[in-house]
Amino acid sequence: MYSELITSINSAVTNANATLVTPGEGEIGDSSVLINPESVLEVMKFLKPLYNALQVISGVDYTEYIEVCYFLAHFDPAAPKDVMIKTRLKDRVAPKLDSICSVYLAANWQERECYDMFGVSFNNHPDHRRILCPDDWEGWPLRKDYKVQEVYRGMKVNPENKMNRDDQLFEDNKQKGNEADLIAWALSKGL
Amino acid sequence: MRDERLTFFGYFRNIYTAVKSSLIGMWITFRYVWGKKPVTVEYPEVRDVLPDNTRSRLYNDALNCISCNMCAISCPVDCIYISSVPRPKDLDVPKCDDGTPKRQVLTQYVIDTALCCYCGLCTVVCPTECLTHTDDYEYSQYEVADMKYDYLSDDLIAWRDRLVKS
Amino acid sequence: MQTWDMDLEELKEEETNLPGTKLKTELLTVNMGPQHPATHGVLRVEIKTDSEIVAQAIPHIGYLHRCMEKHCEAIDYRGVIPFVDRLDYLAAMSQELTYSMAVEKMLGTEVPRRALVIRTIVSELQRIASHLMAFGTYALDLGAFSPFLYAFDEREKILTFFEEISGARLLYNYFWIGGVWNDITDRQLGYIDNFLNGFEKELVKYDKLVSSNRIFQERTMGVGTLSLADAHSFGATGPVLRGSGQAWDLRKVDPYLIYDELDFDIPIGEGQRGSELGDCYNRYIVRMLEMVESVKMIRQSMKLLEPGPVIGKVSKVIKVPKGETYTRTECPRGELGIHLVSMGDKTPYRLKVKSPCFTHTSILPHIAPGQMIADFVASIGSIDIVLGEVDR
Amino acid sequence: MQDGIVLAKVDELLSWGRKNSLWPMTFGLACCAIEMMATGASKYDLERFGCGAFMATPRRADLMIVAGTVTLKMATRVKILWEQMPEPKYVISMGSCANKGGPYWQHGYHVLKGVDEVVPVDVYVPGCPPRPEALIEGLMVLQKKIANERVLHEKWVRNV
Repeated sequence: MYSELITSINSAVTNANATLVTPGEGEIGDSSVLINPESVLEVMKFLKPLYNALQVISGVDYTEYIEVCYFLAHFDPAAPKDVMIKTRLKDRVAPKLDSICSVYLAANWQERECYDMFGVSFNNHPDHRRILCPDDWEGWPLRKDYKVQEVYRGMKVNPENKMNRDDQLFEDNKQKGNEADLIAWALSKGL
Repeated sequence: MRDERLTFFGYFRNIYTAVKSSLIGMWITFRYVWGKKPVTVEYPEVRDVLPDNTRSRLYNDALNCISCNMCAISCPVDCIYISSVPRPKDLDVPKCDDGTPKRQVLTQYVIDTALCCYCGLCTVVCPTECLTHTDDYEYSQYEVADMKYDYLSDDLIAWRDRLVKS
Repeated sequence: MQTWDMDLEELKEEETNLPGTKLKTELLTVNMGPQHPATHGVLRVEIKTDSEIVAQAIPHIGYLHRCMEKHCEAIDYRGVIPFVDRLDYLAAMSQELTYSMAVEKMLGTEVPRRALVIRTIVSELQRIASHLMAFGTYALDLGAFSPFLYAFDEREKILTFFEEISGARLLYNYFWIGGVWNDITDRQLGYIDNFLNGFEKELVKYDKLVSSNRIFQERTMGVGTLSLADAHSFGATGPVLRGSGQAWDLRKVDPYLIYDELDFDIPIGEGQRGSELGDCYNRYIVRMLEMVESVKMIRQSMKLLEPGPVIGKVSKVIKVPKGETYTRTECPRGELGIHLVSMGDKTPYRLKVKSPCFTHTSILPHIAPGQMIADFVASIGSIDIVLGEVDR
Repeated sequence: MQDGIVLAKVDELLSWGRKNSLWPMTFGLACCAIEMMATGASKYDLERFGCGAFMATPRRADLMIVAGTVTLKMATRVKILWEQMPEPKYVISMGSCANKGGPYWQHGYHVLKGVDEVVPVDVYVPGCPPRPEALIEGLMVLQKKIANERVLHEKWVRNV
């Protein structure tokens, strides 16, 4: 489906390493184009005339690597088309990518969101801050190994008295008497 | 903000169109004085008739519950807490209204209404249809702890006669 | 300035030279929001003003970040629907539609014909309800109170219908994976028909009351102009893109549901009534014209309604095969996309929501410079954002 | 000073005045705010209870209706807004999210688990979102609470 696109990317951008990712056996869904993380900026510059809009940058944490997906679309009713460009970052400690703000204006906020949620930092980003979480937030929330901080500015994130334990009341009941008493109590109510 | 050179007549034409179109709008609003039926529902005295499938306060008819845990599993916010013990073998197994045997003794059925998102997924999966949404929405509380309903307490079992639709 | 805001303390005052003079001026920082009646929720905009003119506007979002994407990774596929509802709470049905379409695409579920038609009717009604809200609050932002009351009056009629079919007034959980929850009865169809007849007259009234009002036109025409190239580059969709003059509508371009059988036009901004292409008035008028088209579509699809089942065959425990998909639909505020990654579990591995409002909010810093603050309010209102969707 | 019949009657008058002119603050956070607006609009008309004058600033408001999810980023602002309101002030927590975190209590790393963590709440209105009638009922419950307040008694008799 994207074979022509892949050949043209590979011929236009050296070292792009564009390959097709298709759903394997027993899998389902859309296919996409995987590229080398170092050449994101050049590929996007090449794709800009073909696809005039960047829809979304979405990160996925696959535990071994973090995948960043770019959804490009061409907003032209005569020839609508779209493509999913992916890149994989092996480094989980300080993943880095080139910012594509200079190519697509939409990338500014999308990249900030990706940084906020996954900790992927973008080189040459004009406004590299967190966007959804507060600036002094700790951790990258959408990573799979995320542990929420306990206190934020004096407010408990998960206060003990608000967290329901599903057997809490049952335990309270149990303390009142043994199991036989509990059954007798329940039976007396006609249960 | 429109950048136009205003002529002498254009200035007055602007005023004229502004006044005219505003007067049209005022006339539309003025016509509401008569001939229109008031839409306000005077709530405490008059109430809207709610449809049958309205999703408000949950009620579990504990006497018909077979402790199957389906509602607790399907609840997307985990606000239903059930515990039960197997019924002792020397006792005979009672049945629900629709004939399903109750093999477990229900010892706890608690819903934290302060967390409930009223999505209705729990009432759909209930096999004996003992868990229902009532059309009662008036239960504001002074304390948040009062919103945790223990459906085995005496006063809530007494609701049965009032709330369960036959 | 009040010093209580933590983020502002760190900002340094910028000094600029006015062109052509030797006088030194300082930009004044005005903080708008998070509690502000005209920001449609909890948007905070930090505005650097040169007297009354906005020099720079920096939106700060995240005051309603409810961690919905994190939640979805822990809930089964059916349980996600109530959470998707709460994204864009003004158009909950449209959000459900996108999500259930994404899951159905992965599962390969066949949705019955009657369910498709009902979905079309309901999502178009939802579009009307959402645009009515946009219309009412926009007029309220610009100082007219009565359109707000009229719009809510009509909106309540739609909500009454939604409540009858789904049981809730605002967040419905009505579109299920594989179909819809309840069927529509003939009496309810008659109710919609009745409503549409009255609503067409109301639309004429809104046109007289607001759209052709000279004061309203002066407040919106030529304000917040967004060129088509910028709209593309920002990835703008929906009424914002169409207001800039391009007839891009997924219902026409990539038809889903039964839109390919319906006859409708795509209203675009053409500089109506002497406005400038891509300004607030165009975006507003696109919404008003879309309501007319929606009325047409609902009338046509009601004729296509045939008896049949409303929910397809879906297994009791939904397990989506491994893979990923990106599904998008045309929501009232623009294109909503859902990137769903599944690892073959009962829960989604990752659910990313591409919200149109997030994209549109990022346009604000671009169109703000050079406006009056009062016009900036008009700009915020015209892109019609819902903060629940911006922050997710 | 003794608690006499005159003081009791003056107290009644004061709380009658207070309960019938509660001015809420325009403070919408999320989904519940839409239902709050619907309550103020034509069909339900909050003005019938003397409560329809939505004030844009906390300094003129008596009542804060916390309508929607309070996130940690917003919580500091909620507290500041509440502090800016003049006495007597009342808080209605509207909807599940403001009551106890609502659907987001479990994995909501950025959601405050109930607005009562930062401000004292007088009435909790259940629902997600509550129907407009439920909000009006919550308001009437609050009015009942205010009617039982002994303003001068609290001030002069108990503190002496």
